[in-house]
Amino acid sequence: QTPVKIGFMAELSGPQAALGQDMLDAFMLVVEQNGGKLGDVPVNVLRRDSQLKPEVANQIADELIEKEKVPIVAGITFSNIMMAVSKKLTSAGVIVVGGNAGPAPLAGPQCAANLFVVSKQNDQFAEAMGKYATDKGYKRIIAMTPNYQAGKDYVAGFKRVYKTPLADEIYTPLSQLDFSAELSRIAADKPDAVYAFYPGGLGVAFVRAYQQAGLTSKIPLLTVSTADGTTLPALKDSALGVMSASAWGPDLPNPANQKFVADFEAKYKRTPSEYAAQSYDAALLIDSALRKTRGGTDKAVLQTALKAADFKSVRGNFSFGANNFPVQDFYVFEVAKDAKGNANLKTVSKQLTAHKDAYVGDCPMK
Amino acid sequence: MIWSLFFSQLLNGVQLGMLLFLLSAGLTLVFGIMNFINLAHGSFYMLGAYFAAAALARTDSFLLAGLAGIGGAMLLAFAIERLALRRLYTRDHLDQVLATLGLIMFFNETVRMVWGAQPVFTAQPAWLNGSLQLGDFSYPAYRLMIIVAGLLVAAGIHLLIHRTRVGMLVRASSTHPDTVAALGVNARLLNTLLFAVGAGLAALAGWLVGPIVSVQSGMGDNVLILALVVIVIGGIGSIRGAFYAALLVGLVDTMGRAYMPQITRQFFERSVADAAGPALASMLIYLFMALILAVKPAGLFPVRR
Amino acid sequence: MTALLRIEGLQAGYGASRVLHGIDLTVGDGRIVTLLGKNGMGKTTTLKSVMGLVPKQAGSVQFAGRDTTRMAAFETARLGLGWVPEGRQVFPTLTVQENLLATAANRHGAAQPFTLQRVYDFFPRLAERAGNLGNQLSGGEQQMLAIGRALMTNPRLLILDEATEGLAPLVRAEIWRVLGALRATGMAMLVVDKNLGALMELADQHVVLEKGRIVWQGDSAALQADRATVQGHLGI
Amino acid sequence: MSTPLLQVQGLVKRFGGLTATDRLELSLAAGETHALIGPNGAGKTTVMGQLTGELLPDAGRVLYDGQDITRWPVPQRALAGIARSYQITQLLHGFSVLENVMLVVQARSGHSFGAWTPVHRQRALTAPALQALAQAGLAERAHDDVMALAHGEHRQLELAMALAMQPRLLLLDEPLAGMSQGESARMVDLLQGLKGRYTMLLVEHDMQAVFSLADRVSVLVYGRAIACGTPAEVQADPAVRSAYLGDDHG
Amino acid sequence: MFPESLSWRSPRALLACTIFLLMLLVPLFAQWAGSSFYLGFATRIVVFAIAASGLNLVLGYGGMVSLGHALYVGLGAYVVGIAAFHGLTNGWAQLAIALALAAGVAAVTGLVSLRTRGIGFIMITLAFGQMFYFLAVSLKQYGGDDGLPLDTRSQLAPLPTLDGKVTLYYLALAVLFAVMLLVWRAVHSRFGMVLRGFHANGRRMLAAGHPRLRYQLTAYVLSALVCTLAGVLQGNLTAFASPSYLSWQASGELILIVVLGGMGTVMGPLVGAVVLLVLEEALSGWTQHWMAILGPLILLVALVSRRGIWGVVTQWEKRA
Ligand SMILES: Nc1ncnc2c1ncn2[C@@H]1O[C@H](COP(=O)(O)OP(=O)(O)OP(=O)(O)O)[C@@H](O)[C@H]1O
Ligand SMILES: Nc1ncnc2c1ncn2[C@@H]1O[C@H](COP(=O)(O)OP(=O)(O)OP(=O)(O)O)[C@@H](O)[C@H]1O
Ligand SMILES: [Mg+2]
Ligand SMILES: [Mg+2]
Repeated sequence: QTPVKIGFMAELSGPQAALGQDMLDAFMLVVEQNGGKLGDVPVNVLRRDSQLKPEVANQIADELIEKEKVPIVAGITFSNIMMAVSKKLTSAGVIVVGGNAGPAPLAGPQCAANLFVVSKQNDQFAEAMGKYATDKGYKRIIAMTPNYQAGKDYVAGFKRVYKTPLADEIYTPLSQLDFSAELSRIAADKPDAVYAFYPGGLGVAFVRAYQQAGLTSKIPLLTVSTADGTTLPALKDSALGVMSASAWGPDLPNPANQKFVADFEAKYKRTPSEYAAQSYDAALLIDSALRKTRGGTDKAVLQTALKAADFKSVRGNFSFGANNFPVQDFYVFEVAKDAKGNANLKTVSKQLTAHKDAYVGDCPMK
Repeated sequence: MIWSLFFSQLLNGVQLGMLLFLLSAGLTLVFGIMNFINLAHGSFYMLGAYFAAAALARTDSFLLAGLAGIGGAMLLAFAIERLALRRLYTRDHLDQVLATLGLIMFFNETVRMVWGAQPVFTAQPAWLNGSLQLGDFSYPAYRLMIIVAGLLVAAGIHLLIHRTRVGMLVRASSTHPDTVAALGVNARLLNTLLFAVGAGLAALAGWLVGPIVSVQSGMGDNVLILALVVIVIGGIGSIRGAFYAALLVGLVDTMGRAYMPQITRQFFERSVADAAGPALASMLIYLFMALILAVKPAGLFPVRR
Repeated sequence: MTALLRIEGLQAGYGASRVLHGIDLTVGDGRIVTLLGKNGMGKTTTLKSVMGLVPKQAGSVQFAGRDTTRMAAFETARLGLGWVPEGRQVFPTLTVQENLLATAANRHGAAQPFTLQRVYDFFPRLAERAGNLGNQLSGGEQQMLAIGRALMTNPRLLILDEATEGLAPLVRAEIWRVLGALRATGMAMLVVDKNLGALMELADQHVVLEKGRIVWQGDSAALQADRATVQGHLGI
Repeated sequence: MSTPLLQVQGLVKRFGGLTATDRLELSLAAGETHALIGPNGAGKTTVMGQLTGELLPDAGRVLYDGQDITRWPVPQRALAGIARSYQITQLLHGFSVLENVMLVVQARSGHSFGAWTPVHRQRALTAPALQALAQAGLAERAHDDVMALAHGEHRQLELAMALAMQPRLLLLDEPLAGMSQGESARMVDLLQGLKGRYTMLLVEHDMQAVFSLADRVSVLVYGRAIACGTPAEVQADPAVRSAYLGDDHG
Repeated sequence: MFPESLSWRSPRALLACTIFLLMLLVPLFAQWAGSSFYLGFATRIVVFAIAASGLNLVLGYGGMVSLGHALYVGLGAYVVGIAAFHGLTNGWAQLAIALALAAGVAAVTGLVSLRTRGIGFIMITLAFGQMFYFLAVSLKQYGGDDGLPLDTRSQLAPLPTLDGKVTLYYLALAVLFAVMLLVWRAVHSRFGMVLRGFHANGRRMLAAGHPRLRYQLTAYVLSALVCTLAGVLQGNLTAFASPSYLSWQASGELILIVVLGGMGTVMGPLVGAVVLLVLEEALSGWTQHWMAILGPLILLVALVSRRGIWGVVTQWEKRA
């Protein structure tokens, strides 16, 4: 039986490399555990580094479509890469199984039958944190994110749930790794809390700067995708007390998750991140679908198989909404010492249950 | 309150300026004296950071790490100058650009091979954790240390250039290399050493920023552009120029990031301002440079020839 | 009398173009030899290739018994050649004092080496300008500085290229006086100049170049006798 | 006598410390050949530079054909008929001898952004260029690369380029410098031929040539004219003898 | 800086013709290889070659090193993207807007930049490039950092739609040949001679009566327009406009192509683009760490040859 080709496009170099690497590792974990197979059919995973450059991603897409003729493309860490390639891939009949990026347009008007996002819609973590901030009754909150689409989505999502107008919104260039100026502004402004989104390497620089500026103790830091498995190993105790909203945490008490965390730590000697978890689920999803189709890659059949989402998610309850974006629960975690004395995410509370994203209505698919 | 904020922003600007100065000093020396465009200067910054990070992981000593970072970069620079770059001194600037671009690629990729794609993180020494209370605002001790280091190096270079034999020779050979040689001084060796020192300064900067930003492949590229901006504004070959220009650029950039958004909000409605503000802030130093060059094409402190 | 500098069959030039077509000359210890010739005849080129500033295409150069043919400029200089280049070439961004100190040395343990003080004694004007930058000096002062700078390296052979060019008569006289005094201290010199009169008093031996070849040589007496031909060569 | 073609009034130029041109007064009648002599560094080339506009004087005026051109830009002066040959030859390397001259001709023949027809097919450019080369005795080297020329030929080319501008005022900075006797003899004859047809300001260290060519001679020392007169007068002037010619000169 | 001689039978001319021929045959090859990927790749090479040829005009012949020319490539791409975004898909109209805009921008920035020389010029052009880069980043409604996807390509009636890869390729190739022909003729024309003259010896050119700014500015604008053309094609090729098209790295890559191929030669930019992009593609297909190989190669070229790859050909021909 000829192996099924799966294109895996992720950011494997530069400041954001950690995310892509986690996604790749988790994905490969599943493949290797099944002896190089998914759904009992051998798969050939073509890993590609988009370098976080749209035009590079574009060329990779061309290559995967025309040269490699892959039926499935997985991975895709960042929204801007997703936006640059999703249309090209889907209209070429390739099935996209997004492992992280879930930009609003693709959940709404531009949704496609062969575009699946296993992770979440970008706004959803933010919505969870917005709910938490509301419950806490914070009055003055400053939002701070990198100046790119995902950053803006995360602020939008937060504001959708947290109704009080934000005290301020700070957008920093994506390449900026020094936040002294902005943090001084915050220190002087003294808000009730700071809401921030800085993925990967940015997150390390940011949280550390926040702690060095002596703010962690004074002003609660509410984050999404900032203090997680990719950054905690580097942040260590400097992240203690940071709040983080997500659909997944290492201590979620479902068996699939306990197996995942154990296997991942065993193989890679580090705690997995939510990116790893999502990508792990993506692999499981593809596994389930291919098992249904017996390795058949006929688009229509495979789509229905995927849509069924017939697999045990490490995030517990999981199903696809009309727009092929997940319907799932969301939690808020706090960075605290775990049993081994390492700084790690500890569940604080479940904020949203079986939560749909805000754009499913705009999606023509029903 | 407004003032204490302004003050700490000022400090932030100075601190960025000092880093830029450390970077530009070497660049401007090499460029001004050997008339050599070394785009790979940013690579030595990166290598310094990596070497330091590696050493820190082994020794846990911040200072030893610095020693390793600077020393390693200098040795490497020495070798490369001997093997390849010195052949390019008398050549067209574009050949130099081509060659050093090649070096950048090589170094960026090699560190990726050795240390992996993920950023390497280095912690700041415990004795510099926490922040100092200055009046009614506090400032991270580590950043203060960077400022101090920058000032010390500036003073050191100034003394070296203006008070010592070597400095005299360096200045002399910047205008009349042949005459210097004909008077019994090995100008070539002088060049090699100068090149190494330049690299060392870049590495020093790399070592110092390690704990603030994440150490990663390609971290030198954008910084290099900033350094070029600085030396052009300051006047190529002028250490003094580099110092003031670095401070200016640091302040302009920081102040822009700090106040541009509010300023833009005065003029545009919120959503437009939130988009325009950061962009304008990032544009600011380039606007600044364009203005200065348009008025003083030779920079603020042109070196007399 | 031993030969301090011996040049044999020296050929040199710039890139493809050859300027010198076989120069032979010798400078004895403590002797003074002049190079004469019109513009562009190769005087400077001769001096430069002796210094190692212009590549030698053929021939050999020995200084103080050492073969300097392949040496780099700074190595040659360290053997004890004092270089006073054409067009002064003082360091514009250094003060007078720094100009003198930057390359100062006493590599051959001269009995009473040149010090700042001694140079200032020779050129009182420089003492007055000690704090000025090189490019703030008048032409004459720059020339004095260039000579003083060379003296500070305590050379055994002083090489002067057009040391009196463009100098007001008084300054010129000053320089000739200094060179006379140096001669008294037994300093050997290789001098390029246009000022025949002064040279004839100063020098022991004269060499006339034309298009990179030696067309006449002899001592001052011979020059006096043969003046017409020489002047012809010099295009006067 | 008609108004002079060129008048220099109280010209001053300083470089940092030294005064390269010091309250210089100078005047050239149309058709005159005027020699400017003086020790190296006296400021002769600097004067030339101020006449062509490459250097701007710190004080004083330059009158050309009655107009004050002190602040005119270089090209404007060139087109007005002031041509210069350089002491340190300024040639266009990487071009052929002919192309060097053609570029000069082109400037005179009005600006054109013609970006299609190759210049070599434009007789309007080649013809005058070849003529100028012939005049300077370089016709047979027309198609060689300038690098291939000997030092003296470089000087001839310098002159050819100056002539190709069809100037009224010709500024020659040491046209004989570094020329062998044969070459300089030829150059002197050539200049003799031009004498009278152009107004010439000649800077030269070769006294024979100067005294045979010049109608009048000005002597520059430290940027100041210490004497001005016929060759005979100047040769006799004791100040000049001591300052430049030297007492032993005869 | 020597432009190619006009002789046809010289080895160089023959080599050039072979290259052209091969480029004409690329679509057939793609057919045979059964993958239109190679076609897209070849188009990318051609687009880069066009932009590089534009840059070569000022850099190679004019001696003005601009580190900001990616600005015009990006500008071309964005005009196509934004026009399409607002429903204007007529390629000719887009072209007109792009060229007009580029001419305006180039005229203004050029006027300021040309006050400086050498490294000053490099940096001030970089500055303008960066300004427009950050401008593009801040265009929120046009995607900001995410860039702007292009859902309908330019319609250049009567030409067939550019969605056909072959059409796009041949269009780009035609533009490239046109540009190269123009450059080839221009550098031997009056205009080109003056431009090169100022590169060789500005002082003499001024003394001869040539006004510097007039010519250099014209050349600068001209090269900007060529790069804009490349940008329009780029936008249609990737169906995307991204700020990264304007980044200084992109400008640097253009310089790299020109110098590598041989600056001041008509063929240089094309050769440079082919060699660089093919090497990139081949090496990156072979190992993830291809840059560690490409870098030293580039260094080597810089050390051994003074006029890039095409320069080596020229030297070799001179000796032969
Ligand atoms: N850097 C150079 N490149 C090419 N040719 C040169 C160079 N320097 C000098 N020449 C040529 O070499 C020849 C000799 O020059 P040199 O300077 O030795 O003459 P010189 O005798 O010193 O004349 P002067 O009395 O003017 O100093 C001249 O024809 C000159 O044009
Ligand atoms: N750009 C400059 N900067 C500083 N000083 C200069 C400059 N150009 C010339 N000088 C000085 O001005 C004086 C006059 O120079 P100039 O070249 O006019 O002399 P000259 O009479 O032409 O000498 P020569 O006979 O050697 O040509 C010299 O002392 C020279 O050093
Ligand atoms: Mg000489
Ligand atoms: Mg002169």
